[in-house]
Amino acid sequence: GCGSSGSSTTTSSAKISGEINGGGSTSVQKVIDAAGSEFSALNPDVKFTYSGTGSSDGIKGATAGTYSFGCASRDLKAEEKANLTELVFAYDGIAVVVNPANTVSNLTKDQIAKIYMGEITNWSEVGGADAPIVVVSREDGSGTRSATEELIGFAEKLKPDATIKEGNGNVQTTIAGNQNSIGYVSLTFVDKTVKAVDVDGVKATVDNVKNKSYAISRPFLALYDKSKVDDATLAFLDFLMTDDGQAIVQKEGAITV
Amino acid sequence: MDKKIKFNTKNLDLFYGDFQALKSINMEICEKEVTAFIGPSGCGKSTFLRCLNRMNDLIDSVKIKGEILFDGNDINGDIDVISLRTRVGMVFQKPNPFPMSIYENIAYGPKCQGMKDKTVLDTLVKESLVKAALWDEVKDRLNKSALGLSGGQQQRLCIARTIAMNPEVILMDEPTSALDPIATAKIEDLMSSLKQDYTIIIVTHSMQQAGRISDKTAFFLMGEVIEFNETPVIFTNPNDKRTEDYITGRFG
Amino acid sequence: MDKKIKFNTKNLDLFYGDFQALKSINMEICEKEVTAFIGPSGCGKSTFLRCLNRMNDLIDSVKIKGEILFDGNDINGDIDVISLRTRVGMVFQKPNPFPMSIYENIAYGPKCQGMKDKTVLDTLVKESLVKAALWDEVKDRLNKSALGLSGGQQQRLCIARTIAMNPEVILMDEPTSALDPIATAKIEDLMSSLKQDYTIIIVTHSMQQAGRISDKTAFFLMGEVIEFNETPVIFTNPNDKRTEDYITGRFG
Amino acid sequence: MQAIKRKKQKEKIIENFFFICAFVAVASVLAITVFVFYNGVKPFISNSYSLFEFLTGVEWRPGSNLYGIFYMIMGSIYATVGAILIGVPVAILTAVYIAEMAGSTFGKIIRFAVELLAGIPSVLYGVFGLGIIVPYVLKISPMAQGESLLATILVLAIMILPTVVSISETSISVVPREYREGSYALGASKIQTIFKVVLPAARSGIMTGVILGIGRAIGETMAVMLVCGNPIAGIPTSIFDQIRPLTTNIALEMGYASGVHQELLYSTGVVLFVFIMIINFVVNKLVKAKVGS
Amino acid sequence: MSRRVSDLFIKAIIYLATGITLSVLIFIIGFIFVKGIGLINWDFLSRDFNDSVAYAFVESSDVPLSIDQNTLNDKIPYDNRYETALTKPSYVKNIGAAIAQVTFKNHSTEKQQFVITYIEADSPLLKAVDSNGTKLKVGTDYVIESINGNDFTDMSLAEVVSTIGNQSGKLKIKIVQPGGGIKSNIITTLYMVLLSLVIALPLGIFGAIYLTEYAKPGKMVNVIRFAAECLAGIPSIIFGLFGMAFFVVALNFQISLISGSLTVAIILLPVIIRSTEEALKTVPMIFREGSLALGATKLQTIFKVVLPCAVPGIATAVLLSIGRVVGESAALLLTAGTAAQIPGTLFSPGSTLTVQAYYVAKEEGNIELACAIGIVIIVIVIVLNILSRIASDKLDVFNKK
Ligand SMILES: Nc1ncnc2c1ncn2[C@@H]1O[C@H](COP(=O)(O)OP(=O)(O)OP(=O)(O)O)[C@@H](O)[C@H]1O
Ligand SMILES: Nc1ncnc2c1ncn2[C@@H]1O[C@H](COP(=O)(O)OP(=O)(O)OP(=O)(O)O)[C@@H](O)[C@H]1O
Ligand SMILES: [Mg+2]
Ligand SMILES: [Mg+2]
Ligand SMILES: O=P([O-])([O-])[O-]
Repeated sequence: GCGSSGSSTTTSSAKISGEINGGGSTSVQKVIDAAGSEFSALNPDVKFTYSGTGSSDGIKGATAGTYSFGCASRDLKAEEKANLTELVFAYDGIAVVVNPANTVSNLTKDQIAKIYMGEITNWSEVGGADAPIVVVSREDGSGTRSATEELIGFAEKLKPDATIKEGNGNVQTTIAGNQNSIGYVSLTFVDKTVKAVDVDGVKATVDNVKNKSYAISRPFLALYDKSKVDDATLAFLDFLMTDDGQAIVQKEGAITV
Repeated sequence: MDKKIKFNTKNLDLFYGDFQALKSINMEICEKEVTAFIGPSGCGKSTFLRCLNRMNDLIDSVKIKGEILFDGNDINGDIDVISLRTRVGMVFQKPNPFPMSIYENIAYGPKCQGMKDKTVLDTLVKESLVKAALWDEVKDRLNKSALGLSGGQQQRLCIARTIAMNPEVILMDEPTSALDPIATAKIEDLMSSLKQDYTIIIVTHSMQQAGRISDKTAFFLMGEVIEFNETPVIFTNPNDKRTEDYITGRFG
Repeated sequence: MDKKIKFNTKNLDLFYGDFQALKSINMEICEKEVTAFIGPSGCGKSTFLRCLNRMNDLIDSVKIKGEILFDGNDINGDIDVISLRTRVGMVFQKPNPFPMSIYENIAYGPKCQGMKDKTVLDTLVKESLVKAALWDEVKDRLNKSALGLSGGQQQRLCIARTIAMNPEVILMDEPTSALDPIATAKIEDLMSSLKQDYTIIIVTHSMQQAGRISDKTAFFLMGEVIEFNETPVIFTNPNDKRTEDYITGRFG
Repeated sequence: MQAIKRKKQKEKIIENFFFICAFVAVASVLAITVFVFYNGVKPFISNSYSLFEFLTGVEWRPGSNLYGIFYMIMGSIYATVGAILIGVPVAILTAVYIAEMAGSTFGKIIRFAVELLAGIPSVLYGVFGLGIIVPYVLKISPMAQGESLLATILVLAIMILPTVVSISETSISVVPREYREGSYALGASKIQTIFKVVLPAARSGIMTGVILGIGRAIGETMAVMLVCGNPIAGIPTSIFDQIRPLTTNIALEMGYASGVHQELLYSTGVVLFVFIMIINFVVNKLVKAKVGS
Repeated sequence: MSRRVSDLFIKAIIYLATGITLSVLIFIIGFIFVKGIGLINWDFLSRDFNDSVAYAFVESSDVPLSIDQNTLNDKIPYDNRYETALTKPSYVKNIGAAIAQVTFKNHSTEKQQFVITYIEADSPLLKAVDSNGTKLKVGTDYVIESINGNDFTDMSLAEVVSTIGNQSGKLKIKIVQPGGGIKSNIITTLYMVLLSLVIALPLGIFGAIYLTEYAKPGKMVNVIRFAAECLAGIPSIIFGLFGMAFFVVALNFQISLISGSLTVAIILLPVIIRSTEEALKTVPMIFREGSLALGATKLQTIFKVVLPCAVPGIATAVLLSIGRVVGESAALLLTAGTAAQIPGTLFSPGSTLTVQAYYVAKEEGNIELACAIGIVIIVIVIVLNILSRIASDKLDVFNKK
């Protein structure tokens, strides 16, 4: 995806100016905000904003031109592709998390799938205490959810009484507040209030995602319509792909391409 | 005086906050008579009337000094205010029927006392309406809203409502000021007949009315009772110059 | 009749929706006289009065037939209603001063007409208050709210407010019914003096009042004018039995 | 004459200006209505989804092309009714206390506090619900999670308090003094006066408060979303079951949905709209019927 | 006797209900304060939400330290974001500033940073410019991240000091103005309140005047009233969708302050229209008649008598509206966005306090931060309430004695 040559690690090159307003996936907001901040420091005439409204909104906004570029945290569906150019600027691991008080610290993909489909309903079945499992999932359409469903293999088979929470933060708060719960969040969000379990014996770390030994990950996409995009936006997307840009990706906890 | 004294006030002072609205009122009101209070606006007639059934309790700023004896008992003392009010009924200047049916309006008081028997209530409602000379006009619409009555009818309804409580005293604050002459006549007739059974105290702006219906008249001025005497005396031969001035005003 | 005719109504019918409140009223009202309307409640006095300055325009359901000539012009015709109302002032039964200062209340009308000159306004306010016999009581508090005045003062303020417009006719709808005798006396005096300059039409429930102050009296009954004549004639020698019945009722 | 004409012209111009304001205001309000209906009715007209299945289905799986909202309708009804049953009596009694029993200073303080409650954004109610109510419900619940109909009802009941309290309080305090005096003069006690005369006289105002309260309960989204569980299927059978009210269904997925999925979210909005219309209509009729008698 | 008992019983229930209401209130406010108060300080109110990065261009020069080391140590600005103590600051001559190392922690990350703790009066930093030559503000508390391309990540304080000290001539310094505050959200909230009221109040009030004073009462007016009532119960996300389809896309206003305030204005309209109508209706007819009878025109009557009397009612509408704008999240999310910045123009996005609180609760699970924002919201609501009370008392001629 880098078509233009506005690459600007030094400020001495051609002046870039204008307004860039991006929007879409909330999972990418941390990374994009940091990159945008750096980019506008390098180019003081650029005004950068990003609105976290959801992956689908990012796709729609990019198509309609209301955003300079959109972001999604999942792959596009066929009907969404239209005229959009996709740029994978980072990857993100998804951690399966449980309450820190939970003794279970390793699950197989199959066990996770069965838990989410309602075939395993008690922690004792996977080596934990005798307690019912509270399954927490994300809202339909979330990039995090569709990636997880696909990679773990319970797409469209989520058990009917799973609790649905909006946003990584809410899932995390819920897991932290209920000893028997299980959920999944973007790796960039994991903190000490929850415990990430090993999947098939592999720890959920950036390195393991990078070397592909940890399987649950998804791309962060930037999307734009070639016919509508402006130079400043292109310059920004180019910057994202430079070493400096990728350094920021890494700093914010995502995985470089 | 051969009649029994119903109300007896001793050095009654009343303050609204700092403002003294009644000044050392001493008055003996006799049973089964009509007593009229007259006087210019703002002189304290309503205030005094409202003391007699402790309606002024509702106004926070009111402070009362002195005694009001009702059948010899201080009403501001130990007496239960609710039973005082059942014995001393009140009809207000502006007719104030409740927004309920005519029947419910009359049955309200007795029901509050715990009366539940439907047939007793029915009789009571009818009797009260008959006494208040309203029965014929409303007997077919007892379940209609009382707010649909004309002003005069509403006022008679309020009287009927009070009669239904079978009080010993009825206080009336300018009960005819909002009414036309025909309705006024009906209510005055009513008072004359009620006085057989009840003690009636009435505030009025109309000298004629006081003259026509009352046995005794008290003239109020600036919170004081200037003169209190048999009505004919007050109207023909007042003691006080101020009473005379007021009475002989050309107005009514 | 030697005086000029100010108002002349011809076959005036008025309907509130389906209900006919005025039935074929024919009346000639003369300049610089006091004309009184009497009659039992609901007979249409207020309704008729409100026709004369088109106050009934405000009520959607009203339909009017017939003619009302003011100085010979049909007021429901081409005439500008605003200028009609500046020429025909009105004082209502319940005093309704605006929630503004006393000064502003009086200056309201002239200001609405576009008068801005402060000194002219000052003089006008003073003159009107003097004419309404209120000046002495309020001259030190012109900038205080008019709502702080007593009922009688408020009513005189409303009259002053009307006088300030220098109208030709003043309509008064029971202007003293809310007042005590002293305030009533002041307002009656006022009317007698105003009649030098203005045509006054007054609705009243008080036969005495009509007798005291009016030159002509109209007796209304159920939407009809039963009798309209010189006041002494009406009160001593009425033509119609119904007028006599009403007049000789004991009430006032 | 000239002056009069000019005055009249000015009046006419300003009247037209008022009309334009009214028109714009009304048009924008109607535009929303039309917008929602247009988008919401589309999928049924173009036959991309069956209205019957939409209204009677009990499973919402956009990925499998299953869009049933019946269980959400039931959830919304239960939650609203529950919140009303708990919230309204508490609110009205509180209003009674403020208007009739509290001293004026204390009453003012409570009133101010209640108004403050109205100023707290609903997100924070949700956070409160998640942090306090959900864990408590979990303690008494036979289920494994605290997100439930009960938690939703409690959060909503709290949220309708300020609306109902303040409107009821206002309408109680404007009940004419004459009614109270009349009642006292007939020997009624304070409590009798309040319940037999004052409250019935304030009924219409209280009803307005209740309508607005119902509106808030039905329309509330952000707070509910955090405590209701939002399951993808299942008619609630106990107060400990999770529910997915119509509103949160819209808010949860609108940012992500496209195509038929999105249109059916609008349809959910239409159902809500119809819901509220019916309630308003019924309550209006009830109030009129009672007051008119 | 039985009446006494039942009265007592009912009284007890009333007290109970009031007790419940009050304790719920205290509980909620208490919850918000306990959770959030720890984060409230001046920095929280005065800083932007996001860190802002800039490259400062500086001419190095030798500036001697004019104070002794002890005074320098005292110049450490207290900041409770720093959970571990700062190291002693070291003075660097060629930029005329002292730098200390701190451990920066927030609820998900922990990192080492180098913070400027003291700047000499004639330090070249005070003359810093950006690449365009525009003046840049550099102050104490700013983080310094690299100099002439030398990144400080993983360096010790001594290394950093020597790296800086080794540079001369023209310096390019990467500085970070620390964020973590909600200044931009406060300002966006105020803008949003102001703008949406400016749009909705005249429309709503004048519209209501038309409906009550001019329009012939009938079916049409009733339908409008009914529609307005129904809209009060529609979740605001639907308004947000409309705003997005109409203002953002169709009118191409983008996700912006103006799209947001127009959308909120529509949410407010039913509330304002209904309350104003009620307020106008309670103005006694006798005032209107009095005014008309004095020859005033309808318009004069409305503006001079009716409206002033309706002020308290309209003020209530304004109050309700302010509360609604401040508390709105769903609709603004879709129309004004979540960008935590001060909107430069009407067409720039910005997030209000509530949107920010929603965002941090939902995305970061940061309940403390959401509650801290909640406290600010409550304070703003109280202040605006008091202000509009005062304003309405000033305007309220009706109850003035
Ligand atoms: N609630 C109150 N607070 C303060 N002052 C009051 C109150 N009620 C009445 N007053 C004052 O007390 C005085 C007596 O009032 P009261 O109502 O007893 O007069 P009144 O003789 O009944 O007059 P009217 O004939 O006009 O009804 C008046 O000066 C009045 O202004
Ligand atoms: N706005 C209205 N709509 C319908 N009917 C009305 C309206 N105003 C008055 N009426 C009816 O018209 C009749 C005449 O009313 P009007 O007010 O003129 O009586 P009035 O002679 O002034 O009585 P009062 O002495 O009681 O003031 C009454 O029967 C009244 O019920
Ligand atoms: Mg009185
Ligand atoms: Mg009349
Ligand atoms: O990144 P998501 O918000 O779409 O999960």
